[in-house]
This record gives sequence, C-alpha cells and structure tokens, in this order.
Amino acid sequence: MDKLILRRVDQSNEEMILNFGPQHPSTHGVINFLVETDGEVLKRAIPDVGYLHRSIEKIGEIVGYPGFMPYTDRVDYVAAMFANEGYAMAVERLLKLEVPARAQWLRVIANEFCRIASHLVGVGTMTMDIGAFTPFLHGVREREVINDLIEALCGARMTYNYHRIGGVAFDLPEGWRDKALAFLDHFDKFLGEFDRLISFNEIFVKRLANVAVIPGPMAVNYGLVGPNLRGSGVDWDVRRDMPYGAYPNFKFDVPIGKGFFGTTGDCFDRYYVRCLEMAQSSRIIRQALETLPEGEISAKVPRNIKPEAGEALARVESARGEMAYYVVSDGTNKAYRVRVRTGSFSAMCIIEDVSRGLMVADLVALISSLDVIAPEIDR
Amino acid sequence: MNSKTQDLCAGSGKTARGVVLATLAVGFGLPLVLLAAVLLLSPLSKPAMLMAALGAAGVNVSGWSVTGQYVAWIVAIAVLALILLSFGAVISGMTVWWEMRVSSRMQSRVGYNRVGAAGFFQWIADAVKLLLKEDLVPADADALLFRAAPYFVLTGFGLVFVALPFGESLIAADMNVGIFYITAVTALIVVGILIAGWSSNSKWALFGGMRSAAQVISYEIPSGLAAMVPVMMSGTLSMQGIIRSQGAWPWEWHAFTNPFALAAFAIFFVAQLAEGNRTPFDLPEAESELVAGYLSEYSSFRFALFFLVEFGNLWVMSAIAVTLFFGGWQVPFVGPEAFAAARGVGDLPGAAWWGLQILSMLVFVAKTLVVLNVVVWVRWTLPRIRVDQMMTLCWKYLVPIAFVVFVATLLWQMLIARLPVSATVSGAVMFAAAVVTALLFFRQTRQNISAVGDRVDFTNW
Amino acid sequence: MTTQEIHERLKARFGEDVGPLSEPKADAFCVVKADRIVEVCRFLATEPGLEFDFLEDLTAVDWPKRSVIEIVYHLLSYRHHHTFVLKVEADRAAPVVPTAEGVWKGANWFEREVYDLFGVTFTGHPDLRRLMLPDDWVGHPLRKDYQEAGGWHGISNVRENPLVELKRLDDARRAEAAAKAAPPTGTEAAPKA
Amino acid sequence: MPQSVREYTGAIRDTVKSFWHGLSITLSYLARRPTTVQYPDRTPLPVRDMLPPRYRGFLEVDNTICTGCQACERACPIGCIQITLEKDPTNPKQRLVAQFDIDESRCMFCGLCVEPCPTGAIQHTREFEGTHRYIRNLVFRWADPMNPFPVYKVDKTAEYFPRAPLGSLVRQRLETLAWDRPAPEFLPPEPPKPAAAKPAPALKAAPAPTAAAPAAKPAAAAPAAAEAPKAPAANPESK
Repeated sequence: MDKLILRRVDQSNEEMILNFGPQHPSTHGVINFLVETDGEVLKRAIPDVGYLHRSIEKIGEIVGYPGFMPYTDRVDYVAAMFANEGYAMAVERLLKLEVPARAQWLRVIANEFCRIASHLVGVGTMTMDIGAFTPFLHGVREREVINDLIEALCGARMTYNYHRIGGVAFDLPEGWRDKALAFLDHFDKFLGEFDRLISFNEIFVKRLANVAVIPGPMAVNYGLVGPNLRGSGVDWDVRRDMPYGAYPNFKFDVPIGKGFFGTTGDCFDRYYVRCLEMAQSSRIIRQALETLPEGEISAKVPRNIKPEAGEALARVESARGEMAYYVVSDGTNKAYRVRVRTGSFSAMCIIEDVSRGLMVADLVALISSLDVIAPEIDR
Repeated sequence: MNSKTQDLCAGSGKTARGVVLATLAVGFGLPLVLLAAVLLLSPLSKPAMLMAALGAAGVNVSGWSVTGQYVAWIVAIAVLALILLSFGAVISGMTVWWEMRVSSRMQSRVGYNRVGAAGFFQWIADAVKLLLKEDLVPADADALLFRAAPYFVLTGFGLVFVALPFGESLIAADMNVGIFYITAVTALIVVGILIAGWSSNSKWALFGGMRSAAQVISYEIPSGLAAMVPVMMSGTLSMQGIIRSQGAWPWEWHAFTNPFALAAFAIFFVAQLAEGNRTPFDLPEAESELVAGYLSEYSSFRFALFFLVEFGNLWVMSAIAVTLFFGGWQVPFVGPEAFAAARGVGDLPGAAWWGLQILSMLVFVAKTLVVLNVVVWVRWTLPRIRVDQMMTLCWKYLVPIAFVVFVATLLWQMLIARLPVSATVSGAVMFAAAVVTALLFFRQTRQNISAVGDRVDFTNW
Repeated sequence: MTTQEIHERLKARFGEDVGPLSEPKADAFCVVKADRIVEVCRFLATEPGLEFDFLEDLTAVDWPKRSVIEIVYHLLSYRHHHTFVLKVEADRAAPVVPTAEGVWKGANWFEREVYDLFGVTFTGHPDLRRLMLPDDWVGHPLRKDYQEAGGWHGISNVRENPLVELKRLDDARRAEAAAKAAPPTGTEAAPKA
Repeated sequence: MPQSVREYTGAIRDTVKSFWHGLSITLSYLARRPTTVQYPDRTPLPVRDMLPPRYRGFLEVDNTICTGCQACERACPIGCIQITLEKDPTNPKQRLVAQFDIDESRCMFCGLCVEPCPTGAIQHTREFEGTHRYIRNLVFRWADPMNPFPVYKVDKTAEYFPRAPLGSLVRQRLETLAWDRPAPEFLPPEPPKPAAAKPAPALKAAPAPTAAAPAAKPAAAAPAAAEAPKAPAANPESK
C-alpha cells in the first residue's frame, strides 16, 4: 500500500523521518505527525489525522434532532457544554424558537464553568509537556471541584447533555449557588498562585517566549479562532462581537496577546491569554449568578421536532475558539445535514507551516499551545 | 468489584499494627545492618588491621605467607564491596519511596500508602515486579551493547562508593586523589547511557543518547571547577582531608568560610543535577518529547538497573556536596583528639571508638538527606530546559562564573586567608546571611498557604 | 452592511454569474457559478467595504434528487461584523470546483475534508489527499447513497445486536414452552407433536 | 547574539526571583491536606451515597408503573432499549410487556429516555459498579418473557406514582451477579439475508457471521429467577 503521505517526503538520506505519534505522550489524543528532523531541528512536521474519525456528521443525519444532542458532547469532550449550546441554537434558529431568559442565564453559567474546566486542562497539559508535572495536578484538582458542581447540576462529569432544543434540562439544585460562589472565591486566589508557580517561571518563559510566532494576519488567513487568534493580537470574541444568548448583559473584557515576554503571537501569549480568560469567566459567572432571573427553563417544544425546510448556522465561542453548527433541514424529523466547524481543525492546518525550523521540544510546545484536541479535528 | 467490598470502608485506613512494626523493622533495620557491616569491615579492610583481627580471632596468622595474607585481604575487600553495593541499592530504593511520598504531598496527592505502613514496601514491590517482567531486546538492536549498557552505568555508580567518607575512618579507600577519582569514575555513567541510546535501534533512544552525551560531558567542566574551590581551601584532594580541614560548626564549613564558596556550591549543585539527568535537565529521558529517551526500549531487570542508578546518583550527588561544602561527618564538640583518645592503644579499637564512628556516620547521613530533599524538591517544581538553552546555560553562565569564583578563591586564599580571623568573620557573616534568607523563605511559604485561604493541616499522611 | 447590500454589490460587479439571494429561511445564501467562484471570493475578501477576511466554514451538502453537490462557503468579516453565505453547485457525477486556497489559506484542510467525504475534486489544490480516511478507502461516506463497507481490510465492524438475539431466544423458548403446555390438552386432537 | 551585561544579570535575577516563588509554593503544599478520595475502600461513606441525586448511572425500570408506551425506546439515539408488547390471551383489553431489555453495555447514560416517560418508571440510579467479564451480562432484562407483566393503567388523578426505592432493583441485580458469571447462551444468528445492494465492488469483505456461542452447551446452573433464562439443552441444532 503506497502511502501517499510518504511521497511528499523527499527521501534524501540526510534527514531522519520520525513518526511523532499516534501514540505519543504529548499529542493530546491520537494524532500522528510525520516529522523530518535534521538532528534536533525540524525540517517539517506533516500532520496525519483521522484516527478518531467517527463521522459524527453522518450520525447527525440518522438520529433525530433531539437524539443528536448527546453526540455533540463527544465532539469536544473537554468542553462539551459549548457543543450542546451550538447545536441547540442552530435548531432553535430553524424553528424560530424564543429561549426564555432564565434558560439563557443557566446556559451562560454552565458554559463559563466549562470554559474554566477546559482551560485548566489545556493550561495544565501545557505545563506538563514543558516538563513541570505539579501545576498540571493542581489544575486538575481545581477542575475536580467544577466537575462535581456540574455533576450536581446535570448528572454527568464530562459528557453533560445538559442543554435541550429550546432551553436547558434542569434548574439549579438548591445550595448549588453558594457552593459555586465559594469555589469562585477560592479559584481567583488559586489563579494568582498558579501564575507565581509556573507562568512567570524563568525556564517556562524562556521555553515559550518567541517560539512558533504566528502574526495576526497569518492567524486570520489560516482561520485560527479563539485563544489562538487572540494570542496573535486579533481582538475578536464571538461572545462580545457577534453576541448571542445572555452575553450582552454581562461586562467582561477580552484578553489579547500583547507579547507579554516576547513577540505577540508566540506560545507564551497563547498560554497566558487562556490564564486571563479563566479570570474573566469567573467574573461572568458571578454576574450571572447575581442577576439570575425567575421563569421557565425551557420553551414549549413539540415532542416530534419537524422544522420547515431551510438551513441555519449558529456560532458559539467555545473554549477552543469559535464552534459553528450548520444544520440543513428538509422538513422531516431528521436533519438532512449537520456540519460542525471546530477550533482545533483550523489550528491543525497551521502546524505544518509554523513548524518549519522548530526544535522537537518546540513542536511539543506549539501543539500544546494551540490546545488541539483529537476528537475535534476528526469528528 | 461488586459492591460488597464497598461496605467495608475501614475508617481512615489505619494499617494493622503488625505491618507498622514490620515496616519500622525493615525501614531502619536493613540500612543499619548494612551500615554496621560497612562500619565493621571498612577498618578491617586495611591489611594490618585485618591481620590483627584474624590473630585476635585465634587463627594463627603468623604462619601465612605474604600471598596468603594478600588473598585474605582480597576476600575482605570483595565482601566489603558487595555490602557497599547492596547498601547503595537499598538506599536508592528508599530514595524512590521518599521521593514518591514527598512529590505526592507537593501535588496534593496521597502517594504510596498501601504496601506496608506509609507504603514503605512499595519500592520492594516495584523491584520484584521489575524482576518478573519479560526481558525484551529489540529486533535488530545491537544485542551485545544493549545488554552491556546497564552494567557500565552500574559500575560507574558503584565505584563512587569506594571514596565516599561515611565516617571518621569509615571509608573503603581513603585515596589521596579522592575527588579527582570520583569525577573520573562518574564519567562511566555517560558512556553507559550513550551505549544504551545507540544500541536500542530506536530513533527516540538515539535522541536520548545524543542529548545525554552533550549534557553530561559539557557539565563535567563547571562541576570539576566548582569542586576545585574546596580543594584549594583545604589543600588536599583526599575526601577525608577535605572534611578534616572543616570544623563541625556551620561557620567553620567550607561553604561559609569563604564568601565565594556558596556560589561554587550553587554551580556544583546545578552541574550535578545535569549529570544526574535530574529535572530541569532530564532531557535524555524527557517523557513529553522522547517518550522515554534512552530508556524507551529497556524493560524489567535492565530497566531496574538504570532506575537504581538514577536514584542512587541522587545519594552520591548529595554525599559529595556535603563532603566538599558542608563539613561531611564532622561532629560538634568531638574533635580529632577525642577520636584518638577513644581509639586507645592496641590493635582493635575500644567500644567508645565504635560509638563515635556511628555518631559521625549519622551526622553525615543526616546532612546528605537534607541536600537530597532539595534535589527532590527542585524536580517537582521546575519545568524542563531545551537542548540549546542547556548548552547556553553551561557555556555562557556556569563556566565563566566558575572561573571567576575559582580565581576569587585563589586570591582569597593567598591574601586574606593568611590571617585566621578572616575565616571565622566570613563564616559568621555568610552563615548569618544564610539563616536570614531561610527565615524570609519560610515566612513566604506561610504566606502562600494563607494567600489561598488554606490552613496548615498535617492529617491524612 | 446587511446581506442585501452585499448582494447588490456582488450583482453589480459580477452580473448574472451570481444567482439571486434566497429568502432567509434562517440564513440567506446566493449561488455562484463554479468557474467564477475564485474571483468572487477574492473580491469579497479584498473589497474595502466588505473585507470578508475569515472563511468561517467550507463544507458540502449532497442533493441526490437534484443530482448536485452544493459547496457552501460561510464568510465573516472581523472589521464589519457581517456574514455572507456563498454556494457553488457542482454536478454530482464528477464534481470539480476551483480551490479557494489562494484567497484563504484556511480553505486547504476544509477542501481536503470535502474531497475525502464527498469526492469533490478541487483544481489547483496544493496537496489534495484524503484527510480523515485511510488513503486506500473506497467511496465517500457523507454522500447520501453511501453503502456501509462493513469493515476494512478484513477487519469487520459488524456486530449482531444482542437485543435482537435475546428476542429470538425468547420466541424460541416461548414457542417450545407453549408446545410443551399444549400437548396435554390437545393429545386427542393430533397424536404427533 | 551579544548579550548586554544588564540582560545577563537580569536573566539571573529573574531566575532566582521566579524560583524563589515557585519553590516556596511547592514547599507550602507539603503542609496542606491532600485532596485524594481513596476509592474504593477508604472513602468516608460508600461512593454511591456521595454522588449527587441527579447522577446518571445504570438505568432501572419499575415494572409496576410501566405503561408500555415505548417512548423511551423511541427517544434512545443508540436504540439500546427493546420493548415488545403482546395481547393478553385471557382478557383481550389488557396488553402485556413480554420483553423490556436495556443493553447497559451500549447505553451512553445520556438521560434522553428518562424525560419522555409519563410515569417515571425508567430512571437513572446512582449505581455504577458493574464490571463483568462477559459484556452480555450487562444486558438487563426488566421483563420475564415467560410471564410478561401487565401494562400499568395511568388514572388521570394520580400525580404521584408509587415506585420501588431508586437503585434498589439494580443493586439487587448487581449483587447477585458474580463478576465473572458465564454469559447467557444466545441462539446462533440467522444466516445473513442476501445483502440488498451489491457491496462496494472493490471490497469483497462480506460481513462474516459473528462467532456464535456454542449451541449445544448444557444448561448452566439455574440462575436467580429474574435472570436471563438459560437456553434449554435441546435448542435447535442450526450449526
């Protein structure tokens, strides 16, 4: 079986061709890079994806509209809440459904908790890939509290299936609000300690500053989104610039990369933007918990959902950038076509061009700074 | 796991009394027995003392020819070497256990607590597990070299114990080239790692081997230079000599009696971290980049040997640092004349002498444990350095500063060390500065706890 | 700028190559001829008032009844915060569309995915290979008439549904229990069971 | 690249300052309480009770209040619930549920089946410890095909449906099952129907019949009553 991918690698005997993956401690899931290295320096890293392809989009056409909701959790299981909301919003736009205010607030609270949990994992695995194991465990310890809170809210720790078309599945259990506020008070102090432990550590900074710099226009041209885009200095956040749901009611600022310790758009900027975003998310949750309105938690939705023929695209600011659901319906109770656009997909296609001339250790830093998750790429 | 076992949740996991006693017995008994053996045999390993001991034991030694005596001496040395090596293995096993306990606390985990009290037998369980695993040799690896590599590394580690000064006269061979011999012998370890990297026929191992070669060889230079500073201060290369030239009290240690010696210790410490492949220099077996570096193809017993040497090196590293800079086995209030008095006349020394030897050994072991804990602590805090940064750190920072410190100590010895008060003044000043820094550090640590709203809580060990 | 104004500017610039704006059943779109798609994209990306510098999504929808495969381009402008949807209809038998990789580098992997799952070849694409599936996979899964291959290189992924088996097991046992219970009452009717 | 002296000493100063903070933080963790929950045997109370009430564990069906409406079967995206109803021979108006199986090994615990249930017969419990050697043991059978249970008539006035304490039925089932109990024997599958469309030309991998359990195994020890019925010794030889 002539591997087409090998034909692209010129067989000069100088370089060593290395399979960096698919089972490799720092590829964040099952991704393979065919790496041509000359000693420590890379000539090129060609990504070879598809190991986790479950064709979720084909499943979307088989199970009915409500039945697809649990599958959206499996697209990005580290930040599953955003996938739920994206799909729910797309179908609501098709049905021209008005989601009640309380449901919008609950969605924001659940999303922002999930963003903190996802960033804790992203930031934690990055420190582990650079070599410091302890911060990862501190991050996961804080994430455990969030998992318990969301488990009390919707019954599951990672694949939540909390949103429904037209609203949310459950209301806040009693006593949840105080536990959440208590956690947020502790979490804001923890962020300061985390920064002092690892973010400003000289070795950590030297390993990430000025490494794999992605300038702003290149990031936009390649379609980078989310913290990767903001790390390159482009001031764009779907929650603020194309507002949806209850986000216009909350004040929060969008951290962008300013070349904290090196040039704008290097690995450290992408890393530190995630740290600042976590602080903003806890600020949003506090405002949302204070101004939570009374009312229904779901709109009236017919048991058998049959939207009229048409198509709709809904975009959501997920932890890994803008996640868009494009749903085409043909009037039956099954979606005709469901398309999921994810942040990691575009982050992957930039790796090949940015990785020229990096060292092996920097390729690891680049992959973890883009916070790439395998199921999001292959779906 | 049906739910029956769920209901037996014993309160807070009190381990049975028998297990605690067994652990304490093994935990303290095993090293003490080995140390006692080292204690007993090392003085006897001198030919004169051996013959006296045999004579006292009733064997009429006088009839033996010179070669006979020589053979007896060789047997004594071989037994002593075997005991020293097993002492090294037991110590590295305990270092594994200690490091896992300390690192888990630092990561707010619980760590080993199931096998024996506080999980002390875990390292024995690991060793047995590694022995039982299958011994793989990769397909077209260089079989001979692949099998030989661990033994290179083991000899490099074992030979160092010959020159380690455990006590006042507890040293296998008090060579007058002590520190020079140790620096030379530890080079064998890098040969072993290189062979392991090359012969495993895997690209990751090759990477690991090359990185280790670059790292360990280039860090020999700052380590050697920094080791020269105490040698100049004490005027001799022999390990016992260096210790004897230091006093028992901290302000008499080499580290403090010369203002530049603390910088020399820092350089020596960093360079030894690099030579022991410890974080932040664990590039040769970087988990996140090279899967397991030169160790990727090794399994079971060979892997256990590499593992033993890696943790044994911790002990060797801190022992040398303590000998050179922190006054080795010097016991406060007990000067050399006390040892001579306790020695008494006659061939075999009196009981008091043995007691003093044990005391000096305990002081040496305590100081080594302190430095060892710093190495463990550094490992679980700092990230890993990149290959080119590692070289820059060595050639642009450590080597120049080592030269400066070397020349400064030279001038200090020639000009200022003449008048004896300078040593005590510098010692007192430097020691006071060290104490103040330590206090500031502990205040900062207390603030860290209250800053996050936690409170000091030593339960759930 | 609203979608109508964008459409007018397109109409003004490209005339009949740009189809009418569909009425917004949730999202309005306009169909563009396949051979002019690259100029339209470059125009939308570089025109001062439009500046669609972000290709949000490039995907395809298979319409077997109209025997056409629609390539859908979702564009978004960071400066003006407006969006636009372009569609290109390619013949289902041999879909060929020029690549938009020249305008947005992000299109590279989108087009490889559409080639892999729909079979649309993009002329001028630097590295048109299958993205998700193995290189020697046969067929394009997201087409409506795709036949499940049941496995790959002898590795079968077909598994009997245990519930269906249980159902057959029950029927067998109940039939047999019924047969055993029936004979004592029906012995006089038919001696043979 | 030439480094100015300020850069050189600056790098050393930053290193010392950042190590000072980093090391003091890790040292401070030595004096704090670790957060490990030592499942399974050293937890303050059994983990089942530590879980929140909405936890989505194994599904449990209470036959007494099941109306046989098959809403849960339709709602399940994977199709791992299978219900068959039949007429009651004695009185024609009463319907019986002959088969109510949930394949817990394929269930993804999404909770979509619990919502449409009118009487709350099917619920998620807080049971999760269901390790078995044979995956077919995880097919829970809530109706005994030999004596199907009558369908529950919902009277409009009742707003509370009496049901067994949540989790009791599942736990009773899990505890009677030894974790390595042999799987129930299934009939060998029917020969695959001639594939409707010709499989893709290049690939001739016709779906090989799954390895059927040996048909003629003698009946295993009599399982507990509500258990999967054993294949009778003389089941049809279809090999």
